[in-house]
Amino acid sequence: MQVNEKEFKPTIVAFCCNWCSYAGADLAGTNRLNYPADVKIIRVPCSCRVNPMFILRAFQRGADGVIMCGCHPGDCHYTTGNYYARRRMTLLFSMLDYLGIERERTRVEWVSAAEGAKFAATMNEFVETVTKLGENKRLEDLRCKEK
Amino acid sequence: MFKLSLNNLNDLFKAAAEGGALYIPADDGAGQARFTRWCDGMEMSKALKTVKSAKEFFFPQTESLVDFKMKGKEIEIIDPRTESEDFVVFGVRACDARSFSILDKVFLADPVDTYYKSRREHGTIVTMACSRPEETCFCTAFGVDPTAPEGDAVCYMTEDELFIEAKTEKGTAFVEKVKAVLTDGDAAPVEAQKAAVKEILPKLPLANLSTDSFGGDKLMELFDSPKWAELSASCLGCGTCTFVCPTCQCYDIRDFETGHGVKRFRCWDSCMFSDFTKMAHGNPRLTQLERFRQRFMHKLVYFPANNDGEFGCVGCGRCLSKCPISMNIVKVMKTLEGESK
Amino acid sequence: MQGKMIARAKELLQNGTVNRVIGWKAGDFAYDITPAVFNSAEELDAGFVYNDFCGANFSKYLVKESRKEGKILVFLKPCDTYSFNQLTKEHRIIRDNIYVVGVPCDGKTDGETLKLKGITGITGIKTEGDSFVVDTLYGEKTIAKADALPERCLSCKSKKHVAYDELLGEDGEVCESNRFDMVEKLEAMSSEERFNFWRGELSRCIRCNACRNVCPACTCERCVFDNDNSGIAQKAAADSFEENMFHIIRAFHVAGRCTDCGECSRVCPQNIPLHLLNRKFIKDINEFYGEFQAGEDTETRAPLNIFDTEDVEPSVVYEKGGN
Amino acid sequence: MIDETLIPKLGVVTDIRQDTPDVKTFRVVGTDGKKVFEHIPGQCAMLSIPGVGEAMFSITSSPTNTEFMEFSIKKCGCLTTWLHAMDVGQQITIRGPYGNGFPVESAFKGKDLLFIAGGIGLAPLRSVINYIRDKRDNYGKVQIIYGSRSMDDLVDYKEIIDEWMADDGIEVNLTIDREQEGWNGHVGFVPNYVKELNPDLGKTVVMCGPPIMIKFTLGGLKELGFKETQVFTTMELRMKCGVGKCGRCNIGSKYVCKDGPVFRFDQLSQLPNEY
Repeated sequence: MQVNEKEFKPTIVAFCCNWCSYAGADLAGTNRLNYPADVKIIRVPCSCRVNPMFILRAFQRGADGVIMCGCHPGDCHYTTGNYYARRRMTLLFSMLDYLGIERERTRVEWVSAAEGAKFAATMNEFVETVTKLGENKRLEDLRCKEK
Repeated sequence: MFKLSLNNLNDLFKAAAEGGALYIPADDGAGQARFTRWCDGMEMSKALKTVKSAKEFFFPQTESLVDFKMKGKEIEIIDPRTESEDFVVFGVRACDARSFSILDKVFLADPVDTYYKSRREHGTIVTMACSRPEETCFCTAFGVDPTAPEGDAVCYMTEDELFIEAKTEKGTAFVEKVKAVLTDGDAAPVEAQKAAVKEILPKLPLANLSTDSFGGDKLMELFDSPKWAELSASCLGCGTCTFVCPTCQCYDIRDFETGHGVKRFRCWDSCMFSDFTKMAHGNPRLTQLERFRQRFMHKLVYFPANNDGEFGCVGCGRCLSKCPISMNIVKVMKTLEGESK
Repeated sequence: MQGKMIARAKELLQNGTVNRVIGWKAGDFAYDITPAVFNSAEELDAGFVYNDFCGANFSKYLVKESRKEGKILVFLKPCDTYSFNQLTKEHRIIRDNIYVVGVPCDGKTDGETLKLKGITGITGIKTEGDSFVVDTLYGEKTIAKADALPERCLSCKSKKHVAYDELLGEDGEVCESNRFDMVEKLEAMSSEERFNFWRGELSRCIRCNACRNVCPACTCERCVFDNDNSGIAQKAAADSFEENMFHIIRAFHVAGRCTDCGECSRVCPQNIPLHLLNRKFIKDINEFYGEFQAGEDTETRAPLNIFDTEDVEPSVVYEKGGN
Repeated sequence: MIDETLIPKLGVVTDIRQDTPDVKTFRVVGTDGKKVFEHIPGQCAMLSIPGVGEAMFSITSSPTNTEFMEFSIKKCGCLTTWLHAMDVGQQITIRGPYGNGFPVESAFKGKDLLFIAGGIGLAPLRSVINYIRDKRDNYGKVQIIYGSRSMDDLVDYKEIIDEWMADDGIEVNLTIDREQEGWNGHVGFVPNYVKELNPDLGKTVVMCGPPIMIKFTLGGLKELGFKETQVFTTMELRMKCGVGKCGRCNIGSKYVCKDGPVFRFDQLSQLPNEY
């Protein structure tokens, strides 16, 4: 597959919790705030639902960056879900970094239902960061890439 | 017979790698030997054996069988194979060399496995006689002579020289190819070395291992032995023995959905794994006892039953070194000795 | 020690405290020792050994054994007792059906470690003071015990038994361990160096599942990697991604529960330093959420089962130095 | 003739018939509208939907059918569920034929035959029964004893009533496990029914059904005086390759895919009871 450096557009997977971040994304939409179409949102009931396997699978299937968004700590719809998620993702991202996967490819951001602007800004910034990094090579599955 | 000074081994490799791939046993990052594609300057490992056997050259751990593209109700079938290059595997020991003839009996039996056959045709096997057998070796119990391996060409290594002798057409072609770096050799040092190793062989701790209690005709007595329970009791159910074994050839066929098609691949499987025989409606081998028994019965009874008495083990001793709980075919054979009349 | 253990096991069998003993059984060579259950004094006399090669951790066998009839006697080395506690805490073993005798340990080696040191053709081993005298087919070799020990024993974390019904010999202390040295060294490398390091190590994986099957923390009734729908059930890694995924997920699943017993690295036929993955999690947990040693007791909740509202944010990963 | 054993051919499903609540019969032809390959009764084929799975199924149509092949498949796992959900026109992959098949041209020739089947166990026998019906002169009397859980679970019920029962020299005995409204036939388990019917000892028996039925029916037949050498059955175990190489479908030293699936009971009794 030929990838033209100049035109590289990353694929971003964003796991968004149903109650805050997904609503935040919605708000960004209704407010006509721009963020790249390369961001694929996957709605989850709670950030706590995000299994480390989901993150890895996203990379396997061609994601160049994975971001998880949830309610702000303390505001979880299920009271404590995002606290657990926070510990998990901290450890997982640290491990990915330890294995030499570029740490900028993974990210957690807390976005409330009222923060449409933050959602758009976060995505813009994340896409920019990942674009600079280029294609995900270190955690790719070649079988999913060849056409 | 030709020879070459060990100092010039790199020249030999350089000549052998001309126009194709050459694989030699080399030490990896963890200090263990494995067959590695040679590049200039790579040194041959001094270890007796590689961690994994050489079977993967002909029967790789995973290989693509067929690709599918799906479109609505339609399926397109694509043969993914491309012409493979010729290659040489250098430094194969006698036990591994024998394992190829065992694998041949499975894969080249009708209907021929064309994937395996093509690799067999492309590969030249240059074997290396053993000069320092280890305590885990018991190839002689299965009729392998470590001083005279099979193979397309055979090498013998003395203190400072390497002797090489072609045995087959492919072997002759190999020797022709590297002839420029060789000089004529005399068989005497080789014979002297063979004799020295033959002195060591009877002193090996497993030299007296007997296969008399096993074979295709002992099926039911061995199968029903109550001793399988204690033998399998601490088995972890991992696949280490299977995956390091030169003769284990069971495989699985699986599909991988890539997002733009399906890749059907074949990969090594192990009868020690719990899902090996699992079906939608149940599993005929429910506990580790049955799975454990299957592996050893296959090598010592079922295989000889189907192959004129030839056993499915070559005595390389890899499972002895590598089993996490040190349970292995030798312990099984010793325990079951005398179970069959 | 072996004599004392056999004598004590016989007493406990005799007086009915236990009806069987799980222990180490001698093999064909000095080092190929197999875990086995002994049912009688005769069986103990015939095969029970305890020497420098008895590395196997029996805790996991107790998951099944403690569900059988009667009480079982188990000999546990200090590091094994941590796994034992962890399993007790997780209700994976039935504590009442087990009688634990703690035995001292000065580090256990194995045949493979000796072979890596260049000692091959081993026919017999004697211990003389701080050295092993190894008979080989090619003459006698001497190696200092300290040189013959695997990494997990060289960086022993504790010689103290944290669970037992009785002790044979003296109990030790928690050790000053340098076990995070290598993790720190890796952390100090560049991202690319780390990537290359791990690719080199993990690419050797043959997916034999020995690490998972031996691990006392891996006691799921059904492993996620045995799920056909995962697409990678129990089978060879068909792509480098799958090698990575298996080990990341496995290490993650035991994070906060791994006691660092080192069995995974011991059994790996490809000598992959798997303990470095587990130790990274242990080190991170210590740094982010306070010192924690899994298996130290049977009450404390695992770090991934609790939280603190003031926990560090995941961005801590980018904030630390290096690249 | 098999050239590339592991690379399948394409088949198209041209008809799907709902036989019972959980059994459907699929009609398959090649993309050229002809049969994909020829087979003998009792042989099997590997059917697959790429990405879902591949499994061995017995070919239930008779080789005398020159137009298509049929497979009666019970819904019980991943692949079969998928097959049950698909529509006519779907392409599938198919490879085979595998196995030894029934000795229709040797041991069965000129014999009186007794077929005993339970549930979906009729599927592999249907191929033989129809083969014999088409070559009626080569065989003696035919008796079929077939039982299922209920009336609705009798596979091929229509064909049995309309065609088999109408044939001369074919005696069909049906039974269901429990009383059911609208059922006037026999009620009871197959093993007992066989004993009640007390078939002639000269008959060659072909049996297929769930393991528990096989076990008790075989016992019953022996009590009646049948010898193991008279009784044939067809087996099924987990298979991947179909050609005796992948190593999982063995019973002792015999591979079900290659040495079977048809075995005579005296052959099976020489093998471990691991199935």
